[in-house]
Amino acid sequence: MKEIFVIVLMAMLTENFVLAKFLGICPFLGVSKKTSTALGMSMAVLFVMMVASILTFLIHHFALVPFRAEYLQTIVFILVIASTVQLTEMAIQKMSPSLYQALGIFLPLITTNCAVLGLAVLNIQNDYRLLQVIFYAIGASGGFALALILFAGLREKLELAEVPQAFRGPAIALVTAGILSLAFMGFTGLAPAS
Amino acid sequence: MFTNETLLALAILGSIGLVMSVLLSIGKRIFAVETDDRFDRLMDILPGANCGGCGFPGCSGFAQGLIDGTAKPTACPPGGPEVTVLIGEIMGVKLTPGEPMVAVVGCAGDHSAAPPVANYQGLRDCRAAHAVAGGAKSCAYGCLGLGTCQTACVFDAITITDTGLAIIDRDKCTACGACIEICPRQIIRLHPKRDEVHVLCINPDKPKEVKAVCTVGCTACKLCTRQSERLVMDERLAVVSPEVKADIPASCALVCPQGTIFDLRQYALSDWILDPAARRNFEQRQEAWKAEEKARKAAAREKKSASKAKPKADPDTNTDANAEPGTDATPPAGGEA
Amino acid sequence: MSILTFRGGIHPRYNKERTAALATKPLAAPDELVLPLSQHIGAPAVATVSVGDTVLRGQTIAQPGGFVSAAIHAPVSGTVSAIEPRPTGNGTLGDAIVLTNDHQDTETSYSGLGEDWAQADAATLRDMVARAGIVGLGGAAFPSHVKLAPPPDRTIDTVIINGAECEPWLTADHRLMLESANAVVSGLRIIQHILGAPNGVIGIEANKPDALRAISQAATGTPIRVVSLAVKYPQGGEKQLISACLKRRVPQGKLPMDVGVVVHNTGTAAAIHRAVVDGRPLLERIVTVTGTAVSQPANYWVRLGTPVAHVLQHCQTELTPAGKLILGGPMMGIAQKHADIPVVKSTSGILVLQPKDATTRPASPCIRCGRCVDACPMFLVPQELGAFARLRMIPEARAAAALDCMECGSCAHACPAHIPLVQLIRLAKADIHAAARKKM
Amino acid sequence: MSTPLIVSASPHATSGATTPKIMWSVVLALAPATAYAIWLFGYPALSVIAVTVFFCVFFETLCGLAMRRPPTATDGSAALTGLILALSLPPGLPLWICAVGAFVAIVISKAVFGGLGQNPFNPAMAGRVFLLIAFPADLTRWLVPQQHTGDTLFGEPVTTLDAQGRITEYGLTNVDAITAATPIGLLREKGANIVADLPGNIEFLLGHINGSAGETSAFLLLAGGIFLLIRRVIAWHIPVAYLGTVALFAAITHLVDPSTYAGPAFHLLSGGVMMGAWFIATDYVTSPMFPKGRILFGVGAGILTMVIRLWGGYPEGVSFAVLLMNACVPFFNAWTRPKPFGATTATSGGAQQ
Repeated sequence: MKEIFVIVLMAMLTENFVLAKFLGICPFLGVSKKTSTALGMSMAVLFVMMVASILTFLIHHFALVPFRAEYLQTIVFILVIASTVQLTEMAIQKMSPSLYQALGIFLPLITTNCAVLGLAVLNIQNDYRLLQVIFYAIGASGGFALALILFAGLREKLELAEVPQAFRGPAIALVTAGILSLAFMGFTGLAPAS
Repeated sequence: MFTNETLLALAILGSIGLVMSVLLSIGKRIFAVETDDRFDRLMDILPGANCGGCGFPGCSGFAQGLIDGTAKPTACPPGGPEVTVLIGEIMGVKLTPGEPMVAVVGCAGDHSAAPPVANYQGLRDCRAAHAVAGGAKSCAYGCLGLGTCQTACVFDAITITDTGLAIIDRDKCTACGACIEICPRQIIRLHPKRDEVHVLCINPDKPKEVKAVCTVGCTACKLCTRQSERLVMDERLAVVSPEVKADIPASCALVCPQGTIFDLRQYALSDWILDPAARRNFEQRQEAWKAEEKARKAAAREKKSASKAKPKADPDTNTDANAEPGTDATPPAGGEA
Repeated sequence: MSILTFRGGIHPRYNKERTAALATKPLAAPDELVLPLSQHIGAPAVATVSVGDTVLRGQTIAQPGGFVSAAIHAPVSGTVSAIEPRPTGNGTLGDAIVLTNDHQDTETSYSGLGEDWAQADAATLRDMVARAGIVGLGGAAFPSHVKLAPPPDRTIDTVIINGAECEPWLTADHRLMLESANAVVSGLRIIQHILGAPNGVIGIEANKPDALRAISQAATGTPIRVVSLAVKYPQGGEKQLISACLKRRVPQGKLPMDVGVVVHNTGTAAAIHRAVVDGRPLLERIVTVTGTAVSQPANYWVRLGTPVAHVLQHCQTELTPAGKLILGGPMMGIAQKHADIPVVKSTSGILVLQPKDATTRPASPCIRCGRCVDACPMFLVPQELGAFARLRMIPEARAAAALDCMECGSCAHACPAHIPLVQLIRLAKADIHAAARKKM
Repeated sequence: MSTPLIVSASPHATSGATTPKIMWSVVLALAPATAYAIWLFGYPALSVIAVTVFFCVFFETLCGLAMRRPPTATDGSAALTGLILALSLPPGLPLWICAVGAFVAIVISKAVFGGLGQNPFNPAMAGRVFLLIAFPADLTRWLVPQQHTGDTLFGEPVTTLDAQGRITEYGLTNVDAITAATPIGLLREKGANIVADLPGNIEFLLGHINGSAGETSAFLLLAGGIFLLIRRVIAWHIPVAYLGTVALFAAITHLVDPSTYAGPAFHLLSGGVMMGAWFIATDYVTSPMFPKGRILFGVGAGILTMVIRLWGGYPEGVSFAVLLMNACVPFFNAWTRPKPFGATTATSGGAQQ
């Protein structure tokens, strides 16, 4: 139980995928202009991370390992992730066209979101069991959501700020992300990777 | 050569791919959505300036409005005739683009011509200043020069002169109407782009009152209306009539005693407003033209008296004698002497 | 007597002591009076006289131009010298009747109901108020008879007389309550009678103890409740006054009558008394002339239509260069370009400030201190509304309830960065209205 | 009327409060604690404070010129940022590091966002956290208070510099025992049992302890904070919520396990909590605008401070807690917006859920 807690805490805070591991920066910058969109993106990433990490875990252990084909890891994982993203995309387009509009290109780009692939790979590297994989995915996507939504809130506030022309857009977003990342360093040591 | 290894890899990849593609095709069935590709095609051709000239919030709103049938297909001013034709192609209708227009600020009363009578302090915004005692100018119609139209213009077509006047660049203006809508003085109006002469005043007050507040205001002397049928009187204001189609002679501007009428064939607008040399040049030309006119008239009179025709009043001294038919019934208190 | 109040608001420097103790003096009528046809909210009045006509003091010279409109009467006897556009207090020209004073003050005859007004029915009394051309004298200038005619589905149980006079500097209502306490109380009772409202309340800020005493004395023997209000701006705001006196909250976008209340100003109540009891129309009002540039501050009974320049002349006040001339109080009054404007029905004060008090400090960046939020008596977020206005974020401004702002100026007064919040919010409101029009 | 009158929109009166007045009164409130720190640590403290403040004002001026905005250097905001940053740094810190901190605080975390009022994060804390992560060794090397033998202000010289510009004299705690320097650091290392060996609460209150310049005298900081409270420069919500949460958190953990966790008095009086609660978390720009939001902010900062103190990798959590809470401010503002007068639902605006 404590181990699960540590995994979630670590994935969310101390080793936050976005702010400490710097994975998934593309959607972090791309869909953080509004909190509502950020929330939608977080949900999409949560879903993809959950499904992809379970699928990749199963495929790794029941298809790749038995055939000693671990070298296929990357390509197979990307295949699985891409398919999951495609499914998510279709589902979102059907269920929430406005969210689909708002996410735009960043929805299919979850395919190449290194946070998702990173999670799948880390699952295997860390030698997690299925339960751990599930909670690691929850923690990682929770951390992604936390960073994305906090960041979106800040960016909405920045909309009203008189940012100098030269720093408008991605520049100021990256500065903000940097300071947010500094702040997240405060969680260092909270959940020592056991 | 295929090794077992390669075959195995292909088999694994292939089978996973197969499973996924089956899943995806099932998903495609479940989540099938109809899309209208006209939206994307419209977005491709629209200017993307999001100026709001069509009355919709941004180009995407306009595109949606076109598809829904709530938007007028000819309503995109910045797109011009080309875009209108393209919209017609996409929407499957034949469209004839309207006459190209341009926005003109109807005021030439800068700080020197219509000096401020109060010291306005507060928000640098014409709408705000207008709401405070009608702005700092004595003229209740003149340009306040705080640049609200400039901020509203997404095409960067408006500049505010140091002398407190907005001027619009004809080449950049797309007639989207954003400035017209935001100007609290309703001083900016659309004119056909082919018009080369503009009356730079909208003050409809009595000549005495206009003269009291501004040196370049229209005093309703009607001299210009006798130079061309394009210039007509709207109450106490000379305007270029959009209905009549005829060239406007240069004399329309030259005859104006106030210098209210601007002729862009002679001067650039910024020079006309800012450059004292342009004004001096105008005055010289005005003098020359007057002398010429006098000489011409004298010649005509001589010719007439020679053929013993009835004497005719000099139009320069009697302004009310020859008003255009159909103009204001109440003549101004006093014409230019 | 407990002191009642509302939430939010500010404590500006009141500066009332200069004129609070000065008895109201009648001001000599000028040679020429300018009576704008639109001195009230609603349709402009329609002139019933023409140039050259001789008029008597008290004679109707303009009829209401609609239901929400008010009649205008000649404050002096003389002749109509012109009906033409003249400068008005909002900086534009407006049609006005110009009277040349014959200095005879020949009056028409008035017929009031005397003290027997209680015998008359509501419609008769309301008509008398309408014919007297009475509008809200606190500054809003809303025709009073309209407020006395609520739709039949609204029951009014309470009438509040606003004697808060929370605008700094002004003492017109204060003097009126001292000098015409009986008229105010009687006016309230007439209003109650017209509306069939059993409860009457007179709210007075606690910084006017003499007025509280005078009104309490005048109200003895009546069921009228005189309440002492905390000294806070905008205590006299309609919704704030109702909240303080009755603990009732007027719902967003609704009117006081929706919670069974009607609020009138003390001056209005006294004018209604005179209209009903004496049959006298609204010809003059109390105007406080004060400010740092006024050497002889005073409270005057001023004939409507008297040019401000004439009033200032009597107070030996020069408009100093770079000073400021304000019609009304410092919080909601309107700055003027010149003094060639007439005193109208809503002019409660003429404030002339010296340059050092008049200069607006340049705005600096907002530091999000939240003082505007604490000050706003409508519980809005002025800082944010200002940002929305600046960036023309119209739907956001509407969602943030910009239209609820009553422009009391508390936020701008409190702002340490001197951001012209009221001006910004006005822009936001104009934008919202424009967007709504566009949609229709 | 030949002389133009001023016309402007209503209101025509102001409260007299100005941004510079507010900023300088906060500086004034910090003055006693600053003076005490200088008395306590001597030149090292003075030089850190002077250099940091100077560079903050310098960078502010520079940025104002670069952005062509009206000068803001004299409004006191930059000086205040500098003072708070300096007070959160260890005395004796190499001065070039102070300048770097000032650069991060003023340029990176404030000016690029548009200057005063636009920055989402507390500039002083961003500067400090940056230094802490970039120069961990320097930022956790603490001076012990100087010995005041005579009646001179700067007692005995407590420091000298070696060839590398490092402080070598006594008074410098052993580099190996970096985290053991401050009472909080000691606590982390050895558990609450050492509390008894630490200076008593009175010493904490008076501040005769080692630590950051501004962390020393809880009493003087408290007095400054109460001064601001009385002057209505700050509202009570954040400090009370912050300190209350820290006290409650400490009390509960102390009750659960007295041998590991120190009590509320220790946590309130040691480290940067007093400074943070009164002077840092209350920064207008980066804290919520509404009372309820301010309480949430204070509670959140209190919890994070204690979590980082008790279980985190850094000995002190105030700066991280403040920065993390800064990031939440848009949400606190969105959740705790006042309902307009007579409205049934809250307005929306800014960050939405």
